[in-house]
Amino acid sequence: MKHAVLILASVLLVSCKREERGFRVSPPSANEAMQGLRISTLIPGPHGTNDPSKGNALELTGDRGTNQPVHNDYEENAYAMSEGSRLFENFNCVGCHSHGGGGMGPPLMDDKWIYGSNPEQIFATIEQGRPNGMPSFRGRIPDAQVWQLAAYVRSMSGLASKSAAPGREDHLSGKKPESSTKTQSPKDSATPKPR
Amino acid sequence: MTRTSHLQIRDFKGDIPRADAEQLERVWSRPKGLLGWLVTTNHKDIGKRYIVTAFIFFLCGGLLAALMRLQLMKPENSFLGPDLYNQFFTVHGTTMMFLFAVPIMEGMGIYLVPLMLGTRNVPFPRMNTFGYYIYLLGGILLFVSLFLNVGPDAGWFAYVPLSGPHYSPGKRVDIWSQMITLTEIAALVGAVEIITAVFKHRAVGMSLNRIPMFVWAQVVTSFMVIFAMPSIMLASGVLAMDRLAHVNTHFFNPAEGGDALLYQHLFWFFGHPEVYIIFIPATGFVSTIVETFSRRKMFGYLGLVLSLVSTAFIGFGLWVHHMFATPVAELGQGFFTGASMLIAIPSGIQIFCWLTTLLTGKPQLKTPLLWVLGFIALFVLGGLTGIMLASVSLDLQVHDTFFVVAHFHYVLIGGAVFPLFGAFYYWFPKWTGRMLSEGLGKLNFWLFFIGFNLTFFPMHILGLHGMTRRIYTYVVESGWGNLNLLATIGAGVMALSVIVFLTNVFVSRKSGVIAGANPWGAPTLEWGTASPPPPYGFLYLPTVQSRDPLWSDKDSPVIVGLSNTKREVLNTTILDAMPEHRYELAIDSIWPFALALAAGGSFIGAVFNAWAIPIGAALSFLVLSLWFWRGNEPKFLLEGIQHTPSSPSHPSKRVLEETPA
Amino acid sequence: MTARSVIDVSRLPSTEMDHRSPIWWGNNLLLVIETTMFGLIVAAYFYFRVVDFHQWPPPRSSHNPMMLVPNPALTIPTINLAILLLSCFPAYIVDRACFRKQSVVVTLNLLITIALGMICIGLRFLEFKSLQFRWDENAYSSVVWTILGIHLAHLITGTCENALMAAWALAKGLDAKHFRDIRITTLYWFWIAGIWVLLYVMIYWFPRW
Amino acid sequence: MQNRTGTSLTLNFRLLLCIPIMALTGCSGMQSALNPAGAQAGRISGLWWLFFFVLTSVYVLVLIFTIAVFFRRHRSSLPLAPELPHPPRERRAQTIVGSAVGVTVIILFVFLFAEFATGHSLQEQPEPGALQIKVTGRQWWWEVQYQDPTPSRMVTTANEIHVPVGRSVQFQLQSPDVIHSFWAPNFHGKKDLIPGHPTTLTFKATTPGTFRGQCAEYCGFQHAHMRFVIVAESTNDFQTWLEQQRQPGREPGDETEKKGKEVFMSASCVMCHTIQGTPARATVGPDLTHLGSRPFLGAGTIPNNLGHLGGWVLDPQSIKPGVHMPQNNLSPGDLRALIAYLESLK
Repeated sequence: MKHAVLILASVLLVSCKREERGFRVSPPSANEAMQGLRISTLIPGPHGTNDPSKGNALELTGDRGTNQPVHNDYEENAYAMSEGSRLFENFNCVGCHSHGGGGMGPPLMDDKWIYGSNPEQIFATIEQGRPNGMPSFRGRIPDAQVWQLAAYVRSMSGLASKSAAPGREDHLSGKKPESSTKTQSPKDSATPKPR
Repeated sequence: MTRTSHLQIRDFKGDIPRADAEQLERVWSRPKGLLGWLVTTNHKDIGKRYIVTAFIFFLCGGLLAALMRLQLMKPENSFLGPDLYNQFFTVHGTTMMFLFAVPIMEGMGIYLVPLMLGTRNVPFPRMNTFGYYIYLLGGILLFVSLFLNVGPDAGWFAYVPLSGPHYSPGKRVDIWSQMITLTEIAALVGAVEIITAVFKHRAVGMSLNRIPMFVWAQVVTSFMVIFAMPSIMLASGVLAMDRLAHVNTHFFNPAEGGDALLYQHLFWFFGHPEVYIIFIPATGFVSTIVETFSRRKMFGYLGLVLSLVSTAFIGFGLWVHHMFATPVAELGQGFFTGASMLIAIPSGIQIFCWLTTLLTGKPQLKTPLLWVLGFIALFVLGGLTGIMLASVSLDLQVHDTFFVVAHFHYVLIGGAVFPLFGAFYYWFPKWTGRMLSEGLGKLNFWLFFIGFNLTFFPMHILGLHGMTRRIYTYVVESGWGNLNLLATIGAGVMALSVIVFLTNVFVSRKSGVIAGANPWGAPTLEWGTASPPPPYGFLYLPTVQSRDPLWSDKDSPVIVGLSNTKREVLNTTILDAMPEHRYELAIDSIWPFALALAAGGSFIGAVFNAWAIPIGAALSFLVLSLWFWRGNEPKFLLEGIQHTPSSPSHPSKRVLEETPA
Repeated sequence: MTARSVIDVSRLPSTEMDHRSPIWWGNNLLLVIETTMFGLIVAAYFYFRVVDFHQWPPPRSSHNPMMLVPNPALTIPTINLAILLLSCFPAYIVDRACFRKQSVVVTLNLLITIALGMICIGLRFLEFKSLQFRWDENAYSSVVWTILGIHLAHLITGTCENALMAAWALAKGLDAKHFRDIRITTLYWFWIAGIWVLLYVMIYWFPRW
Repeated sequence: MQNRTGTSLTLNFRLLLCIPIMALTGCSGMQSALNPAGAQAGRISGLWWLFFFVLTSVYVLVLIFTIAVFFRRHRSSLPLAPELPHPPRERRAQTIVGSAVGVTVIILFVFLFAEFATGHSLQEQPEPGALQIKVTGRQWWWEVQYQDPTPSRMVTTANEIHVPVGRSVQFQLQSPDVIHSFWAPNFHGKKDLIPGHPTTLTFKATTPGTFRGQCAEYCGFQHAHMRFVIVAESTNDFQTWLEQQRQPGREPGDETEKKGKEVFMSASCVMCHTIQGTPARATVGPDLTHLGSRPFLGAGTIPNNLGHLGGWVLDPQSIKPGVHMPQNNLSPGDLRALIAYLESLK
């Protein structure tokens, strides 16, 4: 009987974490480690004076983020991932990645990851930008929103928790929603030749 | 098969064989202990459980309402955040409509209709038990999810696309839609029971024009349930399919041809009959109480029955008055305005008939009648604001504002909860054998009446001053602070009055005045048996020669010859209730409880995974086959449990301690 | 109640086969509920047709070459309808035999009805493909798949109920009570077949008119 | 009291009654159905007072009969013997009830005709020269766009509508996300904005003044703070306002405002907001070109001044929890400059 209660308690705990509506919650603590250098000179919006790397050469040697994986608990939170999918559209990520199928940018719903599929690696990719056109959003998107975007991007290939992943959207039925995507175990792949 | 319908009651002659009360008690009572509690199919046990469980949900809903009122007490209050407030008002609305109002009215019907018809149980006893457990499961699901911060937060009618998969992440609305499915199954089960009982199990001689008003109200409500509930089950089921992973249908996706207005049509086609499903049984309580306490036959019996039936029919034709602000065609709106005003006529006839009965009789102002007078005062005000809402132009100004909140609380609390309290005071002696105290009763009434008006009358003014519904707070500049403070104080007074009622119940259960079989001198059959009634109901099944048997039937014969080794009742013809054939009822069985777990479990599983439906269905069918295969073997239960009839113990032991464990 | 005269009902029959027994009323009330449910889903089908779609069924762009007028195919559905109507005959024989309490005739025809029922279920799974759409492409496909799905659930329930009755007849033989129960399940089967005729015409022929 | 001509007749009754209600609810006449400032709201208010007086008198009548029961009560504790029916009395009662039902039916028909008359007058088509305004309800704010044949003269603003007095205005209502409901009680009833069903609402302001409107259909966390200001003013005031709104964003005057513009262009503001005449063109959030001229921030939640704007930019979640604007960690210097720049955008 005791085990039943324990299992029940754990299930209940998971469910209420999924349903947390965290409006003013602080994002995972990994963002200090992720500063690294800005790799892409592309910056959304006009160039402001306080962009450190304005105009200087492209440093390709920027580190790709610390190696120990960071757990992004937004991936168990339904509200955070639905915010992530809203931001994915608002910040025009769909312009290059479309709804995960790729276009100018690489597809995000398949299992091939060029710059790593761990949450902090995706965070670094968004923060620092990547060659071939991925702009650096540091200073443009607050960290909490970047982590929400990272959680949503991971849910596109089924890496986030299925019960918390966003369901069907009120748009044209292009692809399966994230909650019904099969988990694609991530594989690293080489940098594609710039088109 | 001898055709007996042409015979008149007077033609039957014979002497009375000595009825064996102990044998009847042994055949009809349930096994002892927890298993007995689980397997019982006695309509009095299930009816009492429905009433007690629904009243507990009423208290929970009332608590949520009190918390909401605390949040709205002053502008820009930070007692509740928006997320919690949205969950509270949704669960408050859902609890009051689906877990309190409909079940308690059906619970009263399940307890009282068989007694008023002069029979021993409902026609399908095990299905009745199943209905209660499915309802209980739905209620537990809703409140456990509220405590886990998974409470539904899209409003009690969960309009799409806010409740859709895109704008309601997580499992909150899924839990709402599965809970709807569970409670609606219970309502449908109750409705089928009551309709079949009234058609087939009426006392000999109770032709259509001798059916008591309470039973008329219950059977009309049951027909409305039969036609209204499928609409909400379809709307919530299809919404769940839209939201569920691996299903992802597009019923309400505007981009793929879906339509948010279709959801509103489907919901309100159920929604408006639902509020009449709550109100019409209350008219049954009022008719019964008015007839008993004005000491005269009901005035305009035919008028009342016809207005019940016409309310039911028109009730299905006016759902679009909830959607006057949506882009629905103007001609359609005109039709529904007409229908919405038309339905005021039958309600008006009922009010006039009750007032005439009271004013031409010798009214005795006991507590039940006090509640009925409160009902007339408040329901008429709610009805008149309803006529205002029926007009499209006025509705455009007051739709979705606190004016509407005031309107439907006047017609639901004024129209249904007041008669319900009156009914508690009226039938409590029958349930427990003891009278509720008149002093506490009057205090309870006046506190509730004053608190109610303090709370909800200012909301009319707030609504006209632009305060919209379902806002968790309002800006200081709006100027709504004073009236909201007044409303919160009123809510406190109402809470106090409910506490007075609870003390009255718990005190009187043990030490109330002993009530005999008929403390109020009432005319209907349920007052012909002991209080609390034994498990078999009547020693001899009664017959009826007039509309008020206990008042005007002098020596109507009784029914003998039913077997006393089996649970047998008498089936009678539909029109003039002549004896037709004997009908053996099923005995207590564990399978209804098992099926409730299987079916309920499959619906709750469907919140998380679509495969729970086929697997759950297979499991439920397996349990159903066992129910069919083993259910009606008398040997199974009678041998298994040492069968000692529960002694006809002191009346006070029976009622409220059987609250669910 | 000091009652002097009395009505002795011990000589009345104990079960009835027709509308006089409460189970008949209970089953018919269930059919009224299910008919209301199907009526509402048909109303939703026509609501979509009138309000939300200019072309019914909508062109299917996710299939190449693009199908401009993806009317549902007719062959399998028509066969399925024919078999379902065919299965009504053994069911009718069962119904009449129940009155005459011929348990052999009842059991035999019940087994035939079950067999035909299972063929119908099998064909129904094929029939889903003749709708030309997946269920999650648009509102048309969602409502049409839901209608077929709910009717499939009824087919399965009806067949399983008949199977349960046949098992009881084979294992324990039939007394009056169980003849009445079999009449109830055959009545339910007539309703399943009847409602499918209407739905079949609506789904497969209405888009063509 | 036919409603169209009867509005003046009921006017003085209304004032008589309004005073006690007004006292209780403070100066909330700005968002009230009882204080019409438009032709349509006036007709509805006339119909309201017709219903109000007739139904109040009916209610008083019913109350009298209900209280009469108290005076006919019998104080015996034991239940009295039930009465035998008394035919003449029954017939008299039947005539009374019959006539009461007849009166009810007549009153209902009067209401029905009054309703159809008012309803039809509300539905009539706007004059050809009506002002066209497209209002888009988004999750928890209103995007208002004044239509104009030449696109460059179109004005986009948020949570603030100016309408000329005496000229009918047609609102084209649409919603890209959930159902909202556009309601300015002083001018007209509400109209739901349903995704997939664009619709229109037409009214004509008659008395100038500043009023409030609110979203009336539950639309999520901040449904409570989805308010807008509606200002009815004379035609030339309206034209000057519209002309002023057509200007691009004012160039920063002094040093801090220049720095503020820099901060705006490099912080996360540029990802969602638009300032006409600057490279910031995102349409996720409201258009801030003339933020300084607006009376409120956050869709009518907080008054628009330096202090509130600073608090709002730093942490909108503490003011409107659940709103889609994120918290921004800006250094105090940047924040002060940013606010100075935004307030300068008159």
